[in-house]
Amino acid sequence: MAAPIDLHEVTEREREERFRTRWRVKACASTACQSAGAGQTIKAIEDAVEAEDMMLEVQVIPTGCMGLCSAGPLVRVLRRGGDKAMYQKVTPETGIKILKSHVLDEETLPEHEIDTEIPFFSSQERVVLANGGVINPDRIESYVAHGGYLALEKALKTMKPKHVLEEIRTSGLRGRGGAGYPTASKWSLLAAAPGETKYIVANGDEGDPGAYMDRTIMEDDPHRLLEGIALAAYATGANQAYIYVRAEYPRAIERLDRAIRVARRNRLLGRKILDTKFDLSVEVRIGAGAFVCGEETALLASIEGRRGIPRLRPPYPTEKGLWGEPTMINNVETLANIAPIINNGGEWFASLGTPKSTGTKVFALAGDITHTGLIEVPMGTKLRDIVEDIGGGVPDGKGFKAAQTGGPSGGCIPAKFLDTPVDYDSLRELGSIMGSGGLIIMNEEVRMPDVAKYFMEFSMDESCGKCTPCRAGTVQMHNLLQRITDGDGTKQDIRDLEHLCSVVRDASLCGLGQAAPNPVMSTLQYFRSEYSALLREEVAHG
Amino acid sequence: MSDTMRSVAGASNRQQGDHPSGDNRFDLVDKHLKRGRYAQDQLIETLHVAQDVFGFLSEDILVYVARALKLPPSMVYGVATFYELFTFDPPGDHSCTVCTGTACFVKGADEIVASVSNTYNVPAGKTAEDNSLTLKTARCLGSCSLAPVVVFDGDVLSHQTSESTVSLVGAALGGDA
Amino acid sequence: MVDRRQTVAVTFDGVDAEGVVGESVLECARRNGVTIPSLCFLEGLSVWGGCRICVVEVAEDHRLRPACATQVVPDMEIKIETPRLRAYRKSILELLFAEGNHVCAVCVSNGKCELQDMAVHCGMDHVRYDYRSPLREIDASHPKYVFDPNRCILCTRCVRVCDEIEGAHVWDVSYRGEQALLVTEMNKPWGESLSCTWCGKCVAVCPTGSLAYQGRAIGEMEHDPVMIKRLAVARSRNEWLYPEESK
Amino acid sequence: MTRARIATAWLGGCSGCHMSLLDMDEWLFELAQVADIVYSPIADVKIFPEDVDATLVEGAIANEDNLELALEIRAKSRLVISFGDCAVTGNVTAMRNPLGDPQQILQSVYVDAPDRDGQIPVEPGIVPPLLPQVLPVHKAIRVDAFLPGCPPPADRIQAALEALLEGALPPNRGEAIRFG
Repeated sequence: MAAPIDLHEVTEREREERFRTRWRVKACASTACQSAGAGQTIKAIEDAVEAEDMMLEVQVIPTGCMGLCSAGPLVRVLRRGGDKAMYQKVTPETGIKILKSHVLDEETLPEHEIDTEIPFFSSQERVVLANGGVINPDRIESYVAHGGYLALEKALKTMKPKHVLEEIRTSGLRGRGGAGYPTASKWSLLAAAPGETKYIVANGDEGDPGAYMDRTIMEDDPHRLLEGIALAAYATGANQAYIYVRAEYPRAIERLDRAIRVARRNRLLGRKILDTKFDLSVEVRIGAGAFVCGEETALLASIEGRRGIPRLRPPYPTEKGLWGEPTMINNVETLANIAPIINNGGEWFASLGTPKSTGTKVFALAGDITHTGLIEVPMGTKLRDIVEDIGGGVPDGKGFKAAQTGGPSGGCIPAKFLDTPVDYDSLRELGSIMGSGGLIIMNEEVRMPDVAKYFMEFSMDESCGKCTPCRAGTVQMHNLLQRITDGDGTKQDIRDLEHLCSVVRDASLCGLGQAAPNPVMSTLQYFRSEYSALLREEVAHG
Repeated sequence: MSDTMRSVAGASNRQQGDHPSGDNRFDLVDKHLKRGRYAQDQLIETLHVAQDVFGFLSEDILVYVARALKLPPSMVYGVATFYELFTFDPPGDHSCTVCTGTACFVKGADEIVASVSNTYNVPAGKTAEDNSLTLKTARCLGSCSLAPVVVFDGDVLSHQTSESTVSLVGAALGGDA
Repeated sequence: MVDRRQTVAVTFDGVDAEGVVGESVLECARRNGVTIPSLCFLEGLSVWGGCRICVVEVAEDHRLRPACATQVVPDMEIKIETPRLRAYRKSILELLFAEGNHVCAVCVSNGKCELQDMAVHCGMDHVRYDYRSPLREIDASHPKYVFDPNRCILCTRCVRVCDEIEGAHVWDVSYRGEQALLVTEMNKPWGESLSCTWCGKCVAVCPTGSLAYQGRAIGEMEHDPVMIKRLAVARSRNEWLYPEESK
Repeated sequence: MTRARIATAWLGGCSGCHMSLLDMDEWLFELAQVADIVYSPIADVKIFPEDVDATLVEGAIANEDNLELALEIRAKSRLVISFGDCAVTGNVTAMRNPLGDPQQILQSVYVDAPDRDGQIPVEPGIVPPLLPQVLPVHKAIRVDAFLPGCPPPADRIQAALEALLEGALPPNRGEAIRFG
């Protein structure tokens, strides 16, 4: 058995490497920037470094997501011990120009530079995404140099499992997957569960359309997730973990597979982790395209190789989960918060956000908004600050109509509630949910009944078919919404729709069905006049 | 019993790289099965591997996997049809996937699907009769900042319009003619 | 059996009843002669909890629970006939009638159908929702039995009985949502199935006319779901009950 | 005392419900004491009259004539009762719905199936065009009460009429609402 990694030595070595060259060019190589051509840009810069014989002067480092995805490819240039500059829409040619301008002329290239003082950057508080745009996701050393695996080392060598759990309890962390269940409560259920075999599952089945924070974490900071899993396993007495990833995220699967191998080689996973008695094996399991598998019990069925069909609870997974053994399911973003909490203490985390919703939340900002991308803000940030400051408002002089949170399980929040703090409880009061963090902005031209129909079609297609209200109820709700948006609906159709909303919400078996009416109910609540305007003139009968 | 199965059952002395089914692509499936120690919970992973290898899941392949994992055929069929990403027909020469996630929807993805579908006479989720094009929709590709997003033959294309996608598809189809 | 276990006091719509720790609300209701409408539940099979007809309210809690899968606890106040639950049951039945092609008038189970009885019990005199009128082919390839998916309500009793009692696992559910459909083997005609043992348990448990004997005319098909309880008791307790004892 | 004005109509159905109506036998005489049958397939009335108290509608809405008459019935009746399964659910009449386009069905029934001289019956003004889908009556017009059954037994029809004559809606509990 090889010796475990020496975190401090690696950190030292990385520091030396960092100061080896005068310039470091960090280029975002995450999926959004890749789609915008980051691959070619990075290659062009690397080639130029070689061609211009700058190898001793410059190192080019591909990194994870820098956040402002709409402006990609993004590139940062850092000078040893000094200035930093950030550039947007960097084509291969621009990339070479930027390189030469900095290295040869000691000057920035203002026409492509982004002001990093704008609220998009300055109003964020990065905990989960701290390494985004900083580390090279393919190198464990890069993660370690930025404090990676120190939390695991600290926990394994200086803390008892119950102390780790206590720290999480102090932090007030709640599940980032949607419902906001207190993480420590879940952990203590698993910790208290009898038996030798216990499982941990990281839920990376990020199915909400519009949300991609979990993918970004898995792709751009895989070791952060692994460290979180290891800490959770240590605290709860589990020795086997699965990461369930959507098949739509091949890059995340590849990165995680590699990260697991590397972590095992460095004795951060596997047998006798860091020479302690703690063993943990981690495996990636792949979904195959089913939104319902984000539901805990459906996810477990899918890991077991079966149809992703939810089952009745109780028994809860922490009593009977995978293969009948106690199992705990945590969302990827939840687990990505664990290492910082152990490093900095639960009280530090609890000081962020609001008393009941502590910490930060990552949002994927998209739709009709100037700056789209991935942002991280303290819980309780006002929706208005996110939309108007960070997001830069609705473009093209159009008005803001609604913000959609929680995807097909969430709702649409109208302009009059823009001053609502974004936290679990406030969103629920407005008839929406936090969800996994998709935040889609809609301008005044969007017809809300169309939005409701869009989400109902989604829920209808994704219903597993097990329970009647969800299987057949979503079909009928979609049918009614189709008739209404076609201009053929009647007042009775609206009444039938509202009744079905309560049947499906109250009588469905799992969260998918129970939440499926939310987009309809919230748009009926806030935009009812848009529905009424679509109704046809009713023929007066008898 | 399919031909594939019969030959598997009858094979006793196999040679390296010479799969008893007569189709060496099954070797890749076998390799995966072996690595997973023929555990039944490997069903979904195995179907992924088989689809990667063959391009789609034919009945023969499903039967092969069912027998290898000792699972009832109806269960394997039930699992394969439950998940969106498994496909049972050979894919077309070109593939066009339009993201219909919320951000793309807000920015008009529906129109893109409709125009590609109408222009090239291929229903969403299907392959054209001449097998030239498969038109698919995706739930969300997680590239919301680039909405609307289209993936054509593996290339992710951002900020698409009906016109741009239709002409792009047209160029590729025309180029083959 | 019962008297050796711990009993608890519960009420059904305000009427006192005695429950046994470990039993479900539905079992408890039946023992006490209280009717809780249900469809997918069948004594002797695992609990599925999919039809949602049996949802009940418990005391002040607004959350609905399926009676088949909720255990009785001391002082449980179970509500069955509230206006909300009546309305919901009716809606769920309407959804079932609307999604298939249930033409009672020409059904082999007419007059002996659990779905039809449930509609009568719950006061469903018409269906408000649009009929979906799916096109589903009848499978009459089996020499002894017929499967008509038009009358299937996806209760999965057949899937469960074939897997859990007979051990053949001929049946499963394919696709999902509205497209969900029962299949035999690799979606081949039932008559070509190699795993079917012709035991007929799936036919015995079907609550509607979806699974029937060949050659039955309108209203001639009688199912025998109680058979499964006898088999399950024989299996688990080595006690062979006679039909009249197992009702 | 004013006499009740009762009507019955026959849309897309087999007229079995009306046969069952006749099965009320001698009670029909009692009915005649207190009510006029102002429109019915068993009475020779060509035009649906005004001011009807209650109309029992047998059959589903299958073609344009059915739809037209249903609308007229609704406009001229205080109460409309869906009479029998075809009116209530579409029933056998609606069994063509899963097959889709009615033209295709006419083609296979009238042209493809016969051994010789197949042709689709066309006679504008006489043969009414089929609707794309057969509808239960309440999907076309507002319906006040439902009397299922295929056909509803005579005693159930009698109970319904007795209730109507007393100014109440027909019973809609228990066996009175059994389909089939």
